[in-house]
Amino acid sequence: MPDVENLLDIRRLISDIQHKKLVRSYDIALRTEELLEELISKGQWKSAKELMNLVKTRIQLVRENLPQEATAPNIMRHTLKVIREEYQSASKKKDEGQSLHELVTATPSNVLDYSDSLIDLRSSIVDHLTEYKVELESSSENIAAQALEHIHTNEIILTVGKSKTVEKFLKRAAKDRTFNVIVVEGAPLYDGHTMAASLAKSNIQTTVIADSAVFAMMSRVNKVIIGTHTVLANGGLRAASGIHAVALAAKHYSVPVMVLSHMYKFSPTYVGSPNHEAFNVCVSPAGVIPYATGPILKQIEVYNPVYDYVPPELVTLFISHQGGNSPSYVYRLLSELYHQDDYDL
Amino acid sequence: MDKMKSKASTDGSTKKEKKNKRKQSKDSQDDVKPISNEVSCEDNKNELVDEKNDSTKNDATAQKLSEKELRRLEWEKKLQSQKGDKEVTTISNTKTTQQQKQLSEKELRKLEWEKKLQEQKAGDTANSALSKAELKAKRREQQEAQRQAKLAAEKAKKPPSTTPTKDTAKEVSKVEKKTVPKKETKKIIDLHRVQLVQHLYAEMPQKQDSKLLVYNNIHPAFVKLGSQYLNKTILGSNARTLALMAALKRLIYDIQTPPKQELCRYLENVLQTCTNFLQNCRPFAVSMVNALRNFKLHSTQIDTNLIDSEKKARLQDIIDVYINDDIYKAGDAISLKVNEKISDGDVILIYGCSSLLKKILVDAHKDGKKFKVIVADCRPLLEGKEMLRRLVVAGIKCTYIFLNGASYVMNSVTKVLLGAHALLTNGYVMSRIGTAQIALVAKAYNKPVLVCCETYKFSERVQTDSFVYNEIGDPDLLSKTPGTEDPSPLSKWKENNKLTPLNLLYDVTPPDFVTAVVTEIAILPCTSVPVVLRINAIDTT
Amino acid sequence: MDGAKVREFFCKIIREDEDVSVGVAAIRTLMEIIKHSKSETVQELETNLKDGINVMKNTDYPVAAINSGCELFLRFITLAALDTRCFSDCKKIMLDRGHLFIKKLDEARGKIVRLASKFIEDGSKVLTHSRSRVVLQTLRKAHKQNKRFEVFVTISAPDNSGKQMCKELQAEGIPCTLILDSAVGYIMEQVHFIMVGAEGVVESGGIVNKVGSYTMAVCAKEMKKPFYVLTESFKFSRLFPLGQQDLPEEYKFKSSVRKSSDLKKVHPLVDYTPPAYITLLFTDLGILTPSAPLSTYKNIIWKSIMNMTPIQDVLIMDH
Amino acid sequence: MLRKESQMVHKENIVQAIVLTDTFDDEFLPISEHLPHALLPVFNRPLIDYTLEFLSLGGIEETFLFSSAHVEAVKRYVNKCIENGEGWTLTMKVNVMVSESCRSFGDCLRDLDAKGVLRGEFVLLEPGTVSNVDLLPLLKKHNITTKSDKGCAMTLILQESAIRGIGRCPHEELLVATDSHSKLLFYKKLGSSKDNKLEFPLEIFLDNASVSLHHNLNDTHMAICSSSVLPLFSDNFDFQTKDDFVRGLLMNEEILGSTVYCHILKGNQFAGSITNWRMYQALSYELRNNWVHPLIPSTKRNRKLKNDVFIGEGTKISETAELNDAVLGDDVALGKNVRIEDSFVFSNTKIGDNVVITHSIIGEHCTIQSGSEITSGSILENGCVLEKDTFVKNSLLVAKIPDNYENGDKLADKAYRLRIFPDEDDNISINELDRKLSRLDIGDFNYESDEIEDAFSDSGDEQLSYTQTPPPDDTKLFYTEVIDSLTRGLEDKLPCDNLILEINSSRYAYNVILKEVNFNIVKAVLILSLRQPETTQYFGNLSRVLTYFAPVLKNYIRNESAMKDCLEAIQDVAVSSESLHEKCVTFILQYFYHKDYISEDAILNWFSTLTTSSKLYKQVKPFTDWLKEAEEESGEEESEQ
Repeated sequence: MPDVENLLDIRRLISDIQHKKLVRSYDIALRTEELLEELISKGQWKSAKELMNLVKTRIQLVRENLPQEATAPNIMRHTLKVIREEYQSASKKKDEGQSLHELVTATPSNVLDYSDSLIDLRSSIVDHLTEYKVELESSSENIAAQALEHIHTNEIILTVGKSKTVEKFLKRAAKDRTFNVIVVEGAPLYDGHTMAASLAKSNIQTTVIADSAVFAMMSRVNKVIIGTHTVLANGGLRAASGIHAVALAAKHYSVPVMVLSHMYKFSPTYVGSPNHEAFNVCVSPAGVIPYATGPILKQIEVYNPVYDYVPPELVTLFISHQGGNSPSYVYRLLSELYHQDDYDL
Repeated sequence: MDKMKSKASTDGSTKKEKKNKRKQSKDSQDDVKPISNEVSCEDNKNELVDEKNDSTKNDATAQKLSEKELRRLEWEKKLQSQKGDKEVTTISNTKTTQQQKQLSEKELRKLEWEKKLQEQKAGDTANSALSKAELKAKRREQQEAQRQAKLAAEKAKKPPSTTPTKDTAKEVSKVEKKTVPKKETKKIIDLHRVQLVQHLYAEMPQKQDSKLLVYNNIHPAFVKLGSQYLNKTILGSNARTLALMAALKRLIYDIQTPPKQELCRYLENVLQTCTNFLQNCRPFAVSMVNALRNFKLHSTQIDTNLIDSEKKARLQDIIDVYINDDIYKAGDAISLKVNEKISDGDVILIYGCSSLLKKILVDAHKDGKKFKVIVADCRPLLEGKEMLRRLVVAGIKCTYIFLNGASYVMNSVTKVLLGAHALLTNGYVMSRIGTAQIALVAKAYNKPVLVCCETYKFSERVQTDSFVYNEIGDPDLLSKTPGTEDPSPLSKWKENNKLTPLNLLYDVTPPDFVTAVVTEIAILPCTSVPVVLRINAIDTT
Repeated sequence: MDGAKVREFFCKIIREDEDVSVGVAAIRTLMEIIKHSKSETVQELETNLKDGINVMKNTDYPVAAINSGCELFLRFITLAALDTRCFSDCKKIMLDRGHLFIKKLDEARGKIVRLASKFIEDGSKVLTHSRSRVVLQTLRKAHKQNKRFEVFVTISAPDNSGKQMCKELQAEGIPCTLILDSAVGYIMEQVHFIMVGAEGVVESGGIVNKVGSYTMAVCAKEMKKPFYVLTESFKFSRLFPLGQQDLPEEYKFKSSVRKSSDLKKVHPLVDYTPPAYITLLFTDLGILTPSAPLSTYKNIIWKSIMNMTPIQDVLIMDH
Repeated sequence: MLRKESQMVHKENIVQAIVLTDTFDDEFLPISEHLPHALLPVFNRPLIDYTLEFLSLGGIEETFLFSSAHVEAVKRYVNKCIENGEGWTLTMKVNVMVSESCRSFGDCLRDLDAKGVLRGEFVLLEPGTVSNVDLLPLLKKHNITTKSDKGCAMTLILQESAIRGIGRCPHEELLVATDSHSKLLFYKKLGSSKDNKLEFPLEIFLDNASVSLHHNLNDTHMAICSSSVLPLFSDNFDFQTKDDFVRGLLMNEEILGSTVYCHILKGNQFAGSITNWRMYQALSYELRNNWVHPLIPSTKRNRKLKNDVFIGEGTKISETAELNDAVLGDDVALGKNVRIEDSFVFSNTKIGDNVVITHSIIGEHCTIQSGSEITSGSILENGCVLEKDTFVKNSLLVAKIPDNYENGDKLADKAYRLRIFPDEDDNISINELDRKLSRLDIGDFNYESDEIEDAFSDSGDEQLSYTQTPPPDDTKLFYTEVIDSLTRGLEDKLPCDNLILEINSSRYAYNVILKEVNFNIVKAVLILSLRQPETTQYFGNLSRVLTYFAPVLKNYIRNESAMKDCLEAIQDVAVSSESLHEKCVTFILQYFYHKDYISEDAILNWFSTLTTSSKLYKQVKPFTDWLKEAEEESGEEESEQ
């Protein structure tokens, strides 16, 4: 790559993620946002077009190195949208949009290619981004704030594994209401244990069950509240492995499944099939069967998938900082968040 | 007699001596034919005595000593040796007293014994054979006394596992840890019960040892069995039933009907206490209940004026027949039926560990079918590992996943085979926790789900959720996380009474997840369980 | 340019050019009409065009496509008319817009193919219905990306267009099996997903397509197989059928048939597949999710009042 | 520029690592002739690349590549990477150090000491280490130990594994003893040494409250070193390898005043080292199966096909090719019906039609003409050319004429056999030992599977056993218990009837059927009595023991069937223990006969069951003959009377 220096920021971000210095999607989001601000305010670009190219190359880079990572690209996609908007408002030009009508009526004169440089573009974009940053920071707060709308007294809520957002959500609710939480331990990470411990600390009656007991317990559960890794364009989820089964069980007992998700988790990607390489990833089998098991390992295959694909019909509600939405509405949110052209980069 | 003497004399053997020795023995046999079997039965019962010292040899050889004296003498010997034994295994006073009690009642029994023998002596050689049999029995009794004492002593020392567990050391330490704060932990446990499952039987590790001690006068085989159930060394309904049957046989073999009592009647009482004891160790599996019922049913049908040994024989083969027909033959039949359904290139998903499934798959493999098996497994029991090993050993190509991975692999699966703990009248399948989930996922990908289950596991019970009847396993199993060095944050759950690990053992699978149930009778939909039950009911009566 | 001419021209296009969809053909014809029309005012022209459209509708080609295509085209014409003063250059504008329009349409298919071919994985089994150009090209593309996959095509009575589809695929060297329409249920178990084209996409997010699609979709739903629809956006039409009966006659029957009295006795050409059965719509505007299942009445009302299905979004943009 | 960046970022206490790039042995012949070990392709990616990525992920900030052979190649590669800005170059500074003079591991460290580039603790890697361990915690741990124990020089990092596990190389069988603070007390590479005897110095157990012995460990060839290590090497010139070093420190701890600790990797952490072809194979396997995740064979470079085949760019697989567990490099050309299993083919190699390659490694730019077969651990050097229908088995091939050339070594004018091990003969059949020690693990599962079999039948829980209770394993346990009690009895002269009681009780504990009981007890007794030192009065001892156990025997051998069991036991012992003294069998038989444990008829019946060919038969024959004629005689005598 010729301009290694320019891409250094993003590559550092990538390596940080790889080095597990950044783990929570929230941190990644903030970090990305800062990175972009940096880029926009300091980076050498003349026109919106150049800037967009800069961002796009970064997105590509992330895609190459971290195919599973969704947050960073989404943030950047959104930024692209911001840039477009700012540009349009700056240069009184309308986006040619998607509809045939506009395609046709568009005359060369008013086609906008983001090429011409505008004076106050930089500052305006930065302003816009800072707003966005505030939005990000307050996001999980806003989500938690809705807790009381969803949790009533003495109900039994089931959650899987560990999610900071869910934790916050439940704890907030626990301030004014008493209810029971069933935590599924979520093998092979068992981060459900940490979750349970912390919930119990803040005085929530917590029960820990193994993944196998989900179906058994589900008949008594009133709500399933989970976090997710990504929300896909069709309203499906890419969530921790095991959640598909949970969602199915919930469906069977028609228990509502609520997914807490920040805006930056909505990504405009579709999946062909759940086993798609790009979609799922198998990590070290050690979590499932210890290396010391011996010769038998040579003769068996062991899968330790990280994600599950949860089809949209199993999800009842998405709760983002803007409030609740049904899966069928996701495409709408997406078109608000990102620009059509930036969907697949 | 002279035989003995000559033997004593012979060491470096020259042919000459050998010759006349053989001659002597020969004619001795010739002229003392009638007593020959007495001789044999004599040194039978001497087994405890004669090694003691030469003196015993002498009185062994002293032909004319009456049986009675002999026995008394032997009895003293036994007492001595037992005392010796007592000293060897140093045990708490309670134990010794208990043992004494055993001994005393043993003495009683002995007396009955001798009476009986008297009568038999009166009888001709025909029942001397019988007396022999009973002598054997008696001997065994005595040894049990030993063993029970031993066993009790062991209990006193290290609580569970009369069977060698891999790390008794750890066990011990664990228990010691627990036994110290026994009182309050117990309280906490109660506090810690999830309301939903308050009513269920919960296994409490810290009570294990005490449990085994409250009962005495249980046949050792059952004591052992109990502990094996308790610490889950015997797991899975088939194995549990088989073990129970084995113990029962043992019991029948050893049992001594007190005078003016009918064997079956007496046996029933004894059995009752034993089963109570077992129940206390761990609730019965449906299969066990059925098996016992069957046994009782048939035992009542034995005509009462047979002599005990024959009754015993009858009882024994009631059990054998049952084991053979309802378990093994059934297994074979099922295996055949399923194998018709397994074809080359199949990918078969199974869950946990089931002897029946193992058998089926191995058979299929032997038939040269080319198929892959995916073993799904889940904490805390991780039975799947066992299954995996067995299949791999059998040379079947396997894949191993956790339950969470089920959705990931399900796409590639062609059939799902499941074992069952019991099949309920309303068509629900009761099985190891997690089975329902597998079935659920399979349904979602609409893959055929076959539940393999012998009809002797069918139950009249009706159940629609997993709470009404279930068991709760040791919660500590959940708080242990494998692999990681640092203890899981759960490990201190006892301190925080808001935090409760819940470890259910079974769940029920609704019939609409199950394509069919494979039984030895036929492949049928779950819903036709009651029909089968009817049939069984008819042909058993 | 009189009716006879129009029909003759229209049919000629379709006959000659394999790859042209009926819709495009119709639009071309309209262009032709504009070229040759002697009319002096926009109104006249429009009437001409309308006549032309009717003529085409009365040919035996699927009306759905013709309809939506022309509808769209006309709309632009009128728009064009607004922002010009003298008729001559208005006509000119119309023409070059027309060309641009057609160009876009041709590109559209390429876009769809690009999107859809990603969804065909190595070793997958695809089921398709009748003959659709987009599907055909998508499969071709995937084959070129040397993915190994297998295709099942329904013979799709009455016109047996499936046969041709099958031929074309085999020509490409794609392993392909022709199956009976009635065998859909049988085959469904083993296929991984379904890919069909569409003659028209309606506001609800459902599609109008060769009869049998509905059966297939329902079957797919039951067996939990994804049902993908590939279609250009010019096939979107302002129509909200509530069921099969609600479909306009002209969609369902050839004009010739329509004239003959009793329609009960006649087999329909198309059926309507509600959005609930469609997994994804691949269009040149990107991948769309058909709206949430329109199972409940309330839902329908809400949707139709607020124009909120993805399809409607697009359409609204256009008006 | 980049370098500067990374320097700027961290000024203080940089975490350093040393990577040696040369194995100072000929393990990797003949490939190592031309290809530096560091650049050995693993899934078409140089080995060193994995190592460096691991280091950067592990939190290392500065790495010294220390190489003495093929220096240029390594340098070139590293610089290339830095230019392309590979992932690891960001957070880690890499400098290549050269010293042609070094001839051993020890030399390198001495040289390093001289150069004095290292400050404080550092991580030391022998060549070819691949891992996913997070090093920082380990460094911290080491740090803490140094606080408590000033002398702590090194923390060895060992991987928990299993006997006969995948990545367990028989050449590197390791046995370690540690105390409760995981301080190393004893360290021995069993290697391929045949002797299965091992002696621990007694003081280990005398001096320490608790000692834990590990035999289930793999050496990862990683170590965390205090600054004192390098001086130690400089001071002691006899330290050639790390093992020397460790052994040296252990032996004269008080002199050098420094100690070694070890850390055992468990759970998700994995580490292994490619020290020979076998480990190369094993680690490829582990990489493929994500054991080293996040380090995985890059999908960019490889295409993964079904049944675990990886192929590089530009490699075409014809439909007829039959591939299994194979890794093919870039631009490999395959002919028709080629079969490749468990093998590695490096880049730009041409393989003709109907070629079979199993358990072998083919270097770059080789040409294998149609019909050839290459099997069982053969390794071809770069640029070898095999003529049509050549058959190669378990041998190393080089392109040029080797020094120790003997005629018959020539296969083609660009393929010669290379002899390293004198004992090596090409057309020997691969027997068990060779299989264990061959360069590549020549797959052979059955022995493992039965190993597993008893692995869990030993475990003694009859859970779910479909077999009749009592299951076989119980009798086994019973047997062992009997042995125990008898030995105890023998040692502290317990009265036999106690023994009998014990035996009986254990009999019921495992409720064993009578037959088994007799059989096992007799067997036990015999085994015990045969455990006598091979001295002159062997038989004396034997009979003494037997007489001691007489009561026991007498108690159990009571009727015909029992005698039969007894005899079977004898037979069993006789057959199983080869060491059994020639005359023993006859002796025992006689003894038993005279003591009238077993009757004459029983013996004869039993004897008739023996297969006439068997060794046992021959041994027993004379005795039985003698019996027979005795019989006759007695018969005569009677007639006389």
